[in-house]
Amino acid sequence: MSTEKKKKFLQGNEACIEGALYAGCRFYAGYPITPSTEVMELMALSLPKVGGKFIQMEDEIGSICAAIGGALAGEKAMTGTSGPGFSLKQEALGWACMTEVPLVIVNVMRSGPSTGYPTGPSQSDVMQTKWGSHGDKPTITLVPASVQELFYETIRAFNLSEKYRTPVIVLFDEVIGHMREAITIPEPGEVEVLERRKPTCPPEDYRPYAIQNGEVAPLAPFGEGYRFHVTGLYHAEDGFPTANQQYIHDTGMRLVNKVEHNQDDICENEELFLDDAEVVVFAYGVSSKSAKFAVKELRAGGVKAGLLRPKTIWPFPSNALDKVVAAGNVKKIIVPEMNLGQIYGEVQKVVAGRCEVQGIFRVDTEPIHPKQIMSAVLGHQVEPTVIPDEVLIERPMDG
Amino acid sequence: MSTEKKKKFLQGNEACIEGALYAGCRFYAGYPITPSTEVMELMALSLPKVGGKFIQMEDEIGSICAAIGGALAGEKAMTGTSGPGFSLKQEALGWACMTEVPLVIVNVMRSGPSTGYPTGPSQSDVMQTKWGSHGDKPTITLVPASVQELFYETIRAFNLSEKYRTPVIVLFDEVIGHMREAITIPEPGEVEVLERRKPTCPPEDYRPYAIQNGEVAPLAPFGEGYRFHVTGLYHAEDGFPTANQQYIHDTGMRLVNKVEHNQDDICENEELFLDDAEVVVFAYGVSSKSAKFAVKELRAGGVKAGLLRPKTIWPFPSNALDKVVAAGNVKKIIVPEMNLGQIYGEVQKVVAGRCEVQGIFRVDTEPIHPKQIMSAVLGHQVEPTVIPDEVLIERPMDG
Amino acid sequence: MGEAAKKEWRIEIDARLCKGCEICAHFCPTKTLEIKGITMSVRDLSTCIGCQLCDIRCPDFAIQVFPK
Amino acid sequence: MGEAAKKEWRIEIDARLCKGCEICAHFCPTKTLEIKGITMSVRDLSTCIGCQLCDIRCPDFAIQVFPK
Amino acid sequence: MSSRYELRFSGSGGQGMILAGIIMAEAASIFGGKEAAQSQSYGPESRGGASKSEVIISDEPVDYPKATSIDAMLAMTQESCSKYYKDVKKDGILLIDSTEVKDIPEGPFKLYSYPIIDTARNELGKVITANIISLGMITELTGIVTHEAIEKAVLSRVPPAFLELNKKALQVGFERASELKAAG
Amino acid sequence: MSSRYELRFSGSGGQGMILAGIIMAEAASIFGGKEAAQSQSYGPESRGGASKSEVIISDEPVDYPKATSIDAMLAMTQESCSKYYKDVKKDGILLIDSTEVKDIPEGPFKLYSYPIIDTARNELGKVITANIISLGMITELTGIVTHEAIEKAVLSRVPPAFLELNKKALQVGFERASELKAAG
Amino acid sequence: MTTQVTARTVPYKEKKPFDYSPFLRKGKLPHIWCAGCGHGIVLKSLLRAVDATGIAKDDLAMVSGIGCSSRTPGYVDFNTMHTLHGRATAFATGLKLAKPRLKVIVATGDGDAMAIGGNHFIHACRRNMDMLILVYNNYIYGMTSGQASPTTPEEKISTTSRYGSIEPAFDICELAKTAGATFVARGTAYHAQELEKTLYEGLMHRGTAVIDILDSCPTYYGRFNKYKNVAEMMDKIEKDGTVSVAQAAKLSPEKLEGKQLRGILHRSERLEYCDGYKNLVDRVTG
Amino acid sequence: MTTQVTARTVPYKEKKPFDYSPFLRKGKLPHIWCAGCGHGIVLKSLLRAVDATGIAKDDLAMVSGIGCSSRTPGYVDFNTMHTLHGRATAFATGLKLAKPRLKVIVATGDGDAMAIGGNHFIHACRRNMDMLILVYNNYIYGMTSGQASPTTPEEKISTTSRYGSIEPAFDICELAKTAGATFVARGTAYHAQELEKTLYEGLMHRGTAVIDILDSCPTYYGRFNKYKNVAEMMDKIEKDGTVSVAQAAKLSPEKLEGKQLRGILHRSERLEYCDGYKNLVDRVTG
Ligand SMILES: Cc1ncc(C[n+]2csc(CCOP(=O)(O)OP(=O)(O)O)c2C)c(N)n1
Ligand SMILES: Cc1ncc(C[n+]2csc(CCOP(=O)(O)OP(=O)(O)O)c2C)c(N)n1
Ligand code: SF4
Ligand code: SF4
Ligand code: SF4
Ligand code: SF4
Ligand code: SF4
Ligand code: SF4
Ligand SMILES: [Mg+2]
Ligand SMILES: [Mg+2]
Repeated sequence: MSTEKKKKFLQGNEACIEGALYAGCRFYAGYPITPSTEVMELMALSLPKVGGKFIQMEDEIGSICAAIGGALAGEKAMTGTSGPGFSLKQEALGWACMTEVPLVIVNVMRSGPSTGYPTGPSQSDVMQTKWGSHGDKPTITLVPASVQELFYETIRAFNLSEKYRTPVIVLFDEVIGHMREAITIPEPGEVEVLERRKPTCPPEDYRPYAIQNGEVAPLAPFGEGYRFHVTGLYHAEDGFPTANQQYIHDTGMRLVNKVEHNQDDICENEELFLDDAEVVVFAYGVSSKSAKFAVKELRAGGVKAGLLRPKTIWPFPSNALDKVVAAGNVKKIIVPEMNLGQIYGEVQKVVAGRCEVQGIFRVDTEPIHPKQIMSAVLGHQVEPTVIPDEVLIERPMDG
Repeated sequence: MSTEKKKKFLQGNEACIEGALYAGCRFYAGYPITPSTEVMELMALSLPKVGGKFIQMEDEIGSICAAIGGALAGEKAMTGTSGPGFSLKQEALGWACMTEVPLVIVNVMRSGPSTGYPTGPSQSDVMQTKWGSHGDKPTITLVPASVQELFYETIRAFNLSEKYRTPVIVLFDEVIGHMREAITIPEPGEVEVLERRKPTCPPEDYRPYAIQNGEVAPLAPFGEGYRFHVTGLYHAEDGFPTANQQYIHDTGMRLVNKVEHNQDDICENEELFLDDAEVVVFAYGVSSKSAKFAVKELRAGGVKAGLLRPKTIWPFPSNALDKVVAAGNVKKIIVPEMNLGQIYGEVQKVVAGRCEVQGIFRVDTEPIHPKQIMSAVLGHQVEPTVIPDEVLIERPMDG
Repeated sequence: MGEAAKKEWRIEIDARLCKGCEICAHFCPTKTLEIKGITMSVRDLSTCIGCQLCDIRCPDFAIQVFPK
Repeated sequence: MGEAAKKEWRIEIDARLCKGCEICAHFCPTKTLEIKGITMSVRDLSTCIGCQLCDIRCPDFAIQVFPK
Repeated sequence: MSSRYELRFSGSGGQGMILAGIIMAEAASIFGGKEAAQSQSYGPESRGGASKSEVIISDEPVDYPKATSIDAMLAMTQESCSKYYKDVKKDGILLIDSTEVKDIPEGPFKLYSYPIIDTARNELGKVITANIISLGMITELTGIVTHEAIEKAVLSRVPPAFLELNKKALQVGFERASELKAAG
Repeated sequence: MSSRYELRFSGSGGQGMILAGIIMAEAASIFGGKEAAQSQSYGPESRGGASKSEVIISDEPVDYPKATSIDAMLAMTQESCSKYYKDVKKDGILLIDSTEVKDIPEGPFKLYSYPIIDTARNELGKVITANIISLGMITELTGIVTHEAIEKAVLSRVPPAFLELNKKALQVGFERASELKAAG
Repeated sequence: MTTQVTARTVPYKEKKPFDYSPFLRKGKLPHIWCAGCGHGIVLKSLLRAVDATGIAKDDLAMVSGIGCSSRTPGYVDFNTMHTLHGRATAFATGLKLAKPRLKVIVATGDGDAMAIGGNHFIHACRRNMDMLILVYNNYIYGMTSGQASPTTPEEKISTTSRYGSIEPAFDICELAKTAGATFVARGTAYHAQELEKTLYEGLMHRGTAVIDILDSCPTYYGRFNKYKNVAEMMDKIEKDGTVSVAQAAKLSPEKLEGKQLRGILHRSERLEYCDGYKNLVDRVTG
Repeated sequence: MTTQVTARTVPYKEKKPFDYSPFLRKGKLPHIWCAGCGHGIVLKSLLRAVDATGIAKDDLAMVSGIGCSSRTPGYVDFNTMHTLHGRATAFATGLKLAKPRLKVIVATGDGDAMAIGGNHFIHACRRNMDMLILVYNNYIYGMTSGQASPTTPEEKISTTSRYGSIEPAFDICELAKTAGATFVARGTAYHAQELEKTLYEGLMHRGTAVIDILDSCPTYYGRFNKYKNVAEMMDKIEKDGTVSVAQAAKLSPEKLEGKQLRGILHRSERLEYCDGYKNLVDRVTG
């Protein structure tokens, strides 16, 4: 009975919000856009019920700025969007990275570039999550691949954003966002939730950007006795602008390295049949679902296929991938993506010629078919594909 | 006398505009931002004199949109900005890629992320020019490294944008933008200028997105008898939105490939001492200036150093680089950048383990010193560096 | 003024375009139109006064009224 | 109202902060202030009437007038 | 893979095909103790167009949520039938609305044909119940979920005022399908 | 590299150091038949702060526009002098304003010291001409451009009304520098 | 060349029935709008008004943003651009400045123009560049399935104001006027013939013209807010909820309470931007 | 918890001389502004007004965008944020909604608020969220060295209007009022004491308050437009170019020609946004 109660049959977008609420998110500012709209709509419904704050802003830029404002007031804050809106949020995303504000940003990927095909799934904003804003900035991006995982990974996104004092992006595609599965919502306390670290020192000693034990200082909420300054300019430990090149260097390096140097803490991966795999599929999000299906089928047929599925795409899980390659039995790595080879390039960097890397790219809004992966594993060349008889004729919404 | 007349002592930003005017640019829409402001200011001064159109828009988004509007009216159009403004332009940049509108966008790079250090040079928007907008899109980015070259490359940017019907980015750093050199302005006709191809077919036959001889159809200016439709949604050859997966696939692939498959036409490189080089410095923009200095010094000292300097960073000149690596005598490639290794990663992909790749990264707003490169060539490890006694104490403008 | 010869009208409804929203029928002053299934149809042509209000308010280019 | 005892004033100019914009001097009703080099200075303290207009309009927190 | 069971509900926008898929998936997962994943191609047109909703039911968590080889499919319109029937596997089930689908597809599957919409209109007085009737039929034809589970799932999704109507629609579905089965 | 000649003009915002650099570079490149590149660290503060303008002159195109080892440097303020003098190379030239720079740097360079600003104020009646005087001095001390070239460059940059004044300032610069040289 | 488009100088006569086909793109109907969506009514009024002006199709450009309303350009046989959400006026500004000969119509929605596009909107009004901005105002984001917009009335239901909107709505006309538009009007889809005339006036105006057009989204706004059908929405909101400027003059304040004014609400003369730019160029070059 | 900040209820008395130091951040002076820049005068007026309200420093937050004016927060000992160009009100909106107890002051410039930030500005006014928006209006982009802004008067020179601006300027106050601000006022740096009182009123207002503050950029606007010095700018623009609401009542239309009004121009009562949100939550949860 009670187990049944905790089971909910939800859309991915809904599970994301359940996860956010579980993690203590009490502030949402957004602007609707297909296919992320349900994220916002469910927040509009839910937040008032728990006394949280919801606001629809005038645009995506205003949304992320308001969310950051909410975060600086001390709330766990969130904003969500899709491609075009994500492009608009880039400048402010960089500000949050620079000022080290915890924040969770959801991007439900749709087909691009531009307005593209709004209801069609795609995985083509992966590189943008890392490089969309000017300058080198830290990037944590989670790529959950099921409704249940979306729930857990959204919680993890909030935890990571608090731990590293940095925005975290939850990135998934329209298929994951709109598919429905039964998921279990754990009781409060069952899943770890990190709370905002607040300073305990006397206000006059508070240095909001000082490093203590390798971690950036706790972030005091505005209005609670610590009157500090926050700026997107390069700043010293006290938060005030500086022109000192040593500080600029230190801050620039520290921001990126706090993420890059903690890959092993931040990255989580699912591994399947890797022990003796000769062909490994490296796949995330919707494409990993096809991959898993394919790999299992192949194993059933005696083929030594394996799957490495990152749940975290940034920082790029180079250590995990390197381990697989270094083990020596892998002859080929296959990277199926609903884009033109964004993560394929990252895999190439890590592999550095040690084995073959083959990409399967698809941009016709149809998920990669398990058969495409199977045939690649079996050694066939797979061109970027469209399956023309699968023509969608629905009206493209949101364009 | 007449040669003296054509010689002008100009800032990089000014040379850029001289090039644009030479190329026939007659439309500029912008919003000021350090360190690109002179680009805009010189347009405000110059365009009215030649009957061109200049408008200061309400923000960067409006600027690129207005520039695209100008381009669709048939003008060669331009907009310019720096980091934060470039982040804001990403969505519309994607639209221009999708709709295949010729346009030139200047980004004079400053120190990021976020407001960063506005007057400090940097090269940290290189990846953003390719990945800043959502979706896979075509990217042509030129990275001139001197005032004279800025003049020529800006002309080339306009030519490429017409030829490939796509936005072209002229990307340089604050050092190049603000340094002054004497340059020669050629007479009209001396340098090739490509004019906009216009359709010649009867209006009823005009298919603005059809491919003819491998090239996209000419672009009819608005108001000249060809009444067609332009949309950022996936569209068929006639320009109208489509949900046909075959068209979506074809368009998605074609957009990216029209650039990627024409690397040899688009990419230009400067090569120095590559014949027998054992250590090659791969450098662009301001860092290539340090590199050239270093390589010449080293050669003078008998060291077999060489320089490969791309003038075009996107499409990434993988063919040229591959040729250098494939030749076999190169033991190491050094990539000095005023960022944390953006192009270094691209070099890694191409090298694929065939030789060592070493990065020299610097983010303290000081250009990489030739000595840093020399010591890397000579085999020393070079950490991301700051030279603390070179502290700038000027007031950071624009922040 | 007085008894003018009653003008006659022809109503064309394009079934391919009509979405059955019933706006035309609702605002027709003479109740000349009625929905059949999901398509608009003419209930009684003779009542039509040719006021064109149905055309003017039809969002779908689906109905037009011509003099006979 | 008659001959009240003339109040006396002390003018403090912070040379570290004064940028020599001369706003204070321009608007001083009694011309008590004058620029010296690039810093404001008191020409004749006795003329000061303590109106505080110099302080009120100094953009740089550089001048204040106190009762002696 | 063996336990994987694939269903596709197809028709046109407004016929409740997406809801049918959701209810079936809930019947399997919430009330049936199995795993299920439902997905769809959406973007409703006001009229026409083919829309589909797919449900994968399995004993293990569902890896791939889209149909690869369909065990049972419903087609409520000609357009959706022609467009989607090809994925039905050998010996799979294809249920079509006999009034709507005139161009009957051929293939190595079991074809069932029934005037579902007419039944909804005439026997239940509401066209809108057609999707619930078809849920009953698919349940009966496939046996992939129990009557009880599908009933619970339906009832948990409909407003109280329509409980009886929907119960009845489901019942009609069960019956007609078992008659069809019996008929061959 | 041998022909590379590096100059640095330093002082505080508002002293015209950037303009001095530009004029020197123009003298060399536009009027002197050489190649030259000028660059600066900018971001003027209203008061104080050290600013610098660098000019590289060469027979070939200039590869690297920033100073690496300075042939001649001007320092108009104490702050800029202390901050920047270290890059002056062995046997290079350092010209300082003797009124402003009290803490005289030591090094293996040739030091020239002269009250440039005072001269501008007292002899030419305009402090603002100090940068032109110093241009004259640097020209004379280094010989890197001709008197003619620097004069042309100066005159092409100043408004007609100030032609004579600036000519005179330059002349004063030439003279005082040659006296300094003569003095050793 | 700032020569204006050729337009008829005689007042136009209504054509009944009107032949829309010369203005429509062949094969593009049926349009994507839902049954009863008011956007189609607005479009038809616009086409009749365009015909009345006599402006050649080649001289007309239509620029839109993103939204159901912004799909309009796809159907009309002018020079058309379907751009980015909120940015239509910015694109239009560049187009018009580059080619002042074009008569530019911006087709936009309450979300497109007043939410994300608010800044471009007010700046377009400020510049007074010759362009006609039509706001298809259905108080909701139709295309994304019914979220609140800056014109959603207080207490109304949308998917992002589930408990009733707590935000006051913008008065588009007041904002346009204050920002500097030199022609400001309001119409409704219900008053489609009156709207046609207002559109005609707007097209003939030289400078930034804004027309706020009350129009219905039965699919979302109507459904959420319990209107029986679209006809009821039109009756209650567009007919009963508005009064023409002429009628208003005769009504008592109580009678006017809660009603929006229809008709031309503001008209003024001010140098058009492209003309001003031309003067500048003449001054600089001449 | 929508409890308002503790504020003095008695009208304040001027303190002469005023001790600014409790409100300033130690060691941050001299500020970066140029000699004669009006921003410092505005800041000082604000600090005196803040003192008069008695609002605790902990309860005050100041949010700015980017610009010379937007550097203000760095100098004041409140909770301060120096954000992105144009986005100050959006950041402020989130901050205030999350913590309604804070009194939020937005420090922004004519470029920051009215150019790139225009949309956030009008939407903030529409919502009537409790915040005081100070526009340091110097008719120019100071920080980027003198480009035209949406308040640059026509014909004035800037680096992007080299031949004289051809764009009409916004009236910030009119726009704020039309967009929905419930307190709208204008002051000048010249009238620094009057400004202090206006700021005090603005701080005490509950809802969106906008104060347009005429202020000088001698370095660019002054230099380009041939003002001898900053004092002349203040005399001509701020003193001679304005008249107080009280004076205006006594002046003939000719005398008022070309003058801007000073003082509180609009004040109205409307439910504050956070209060409205609290009501909503009470309704949903209670
Ligand atoms: C940058 C961006 N943000 C959001 C969207 C999603 N979107 C598409 S249309 C729309 C609202 C349209 O509303 P309106 O302009 O009123 O048009 P309507 O559909 O009501 O006619 C939104 C939010 C988008 N396409 N792009
Ligand atoms: C996105 C972005 N665009 C442009 C700029 C450059 N910029 C900085 S401040 C500014 C204008 C500031 O003007 P205003 O707000 O009037 O402030 P002032 O300096 O005059 O006080 C501009 C355009 C920027 N920093 N960020
Ligand atoms: S023309 Fe008038 S009377 Fe005739 S059907 Fe249409 S609305 Fe009715
Ligand atoms: S108004 Fe048009 S679409 Fe609607 S029912 Fe009538 S004819 Fe059909
Ligand atoms: S207090 Fe008044 S009189 Fe005295 S110096 Fe200041 S302004 Fe002049
Ligand atoms: S107003 Fe202030 S800064 Fe200006 S001169 Fe006077 S004391 Fe100095
Ligand atoms: S959703 Fe609303 S606005 Fe969009 S087409 Fe349908 S009725 Fe019209
Ligand atoms: S540039 Fe202008 S606005 Fe900026 S500090 Fe200087 S005077 Fe003030
Ligand atoms: Mg709308
Ligand atoms: Mg300003």
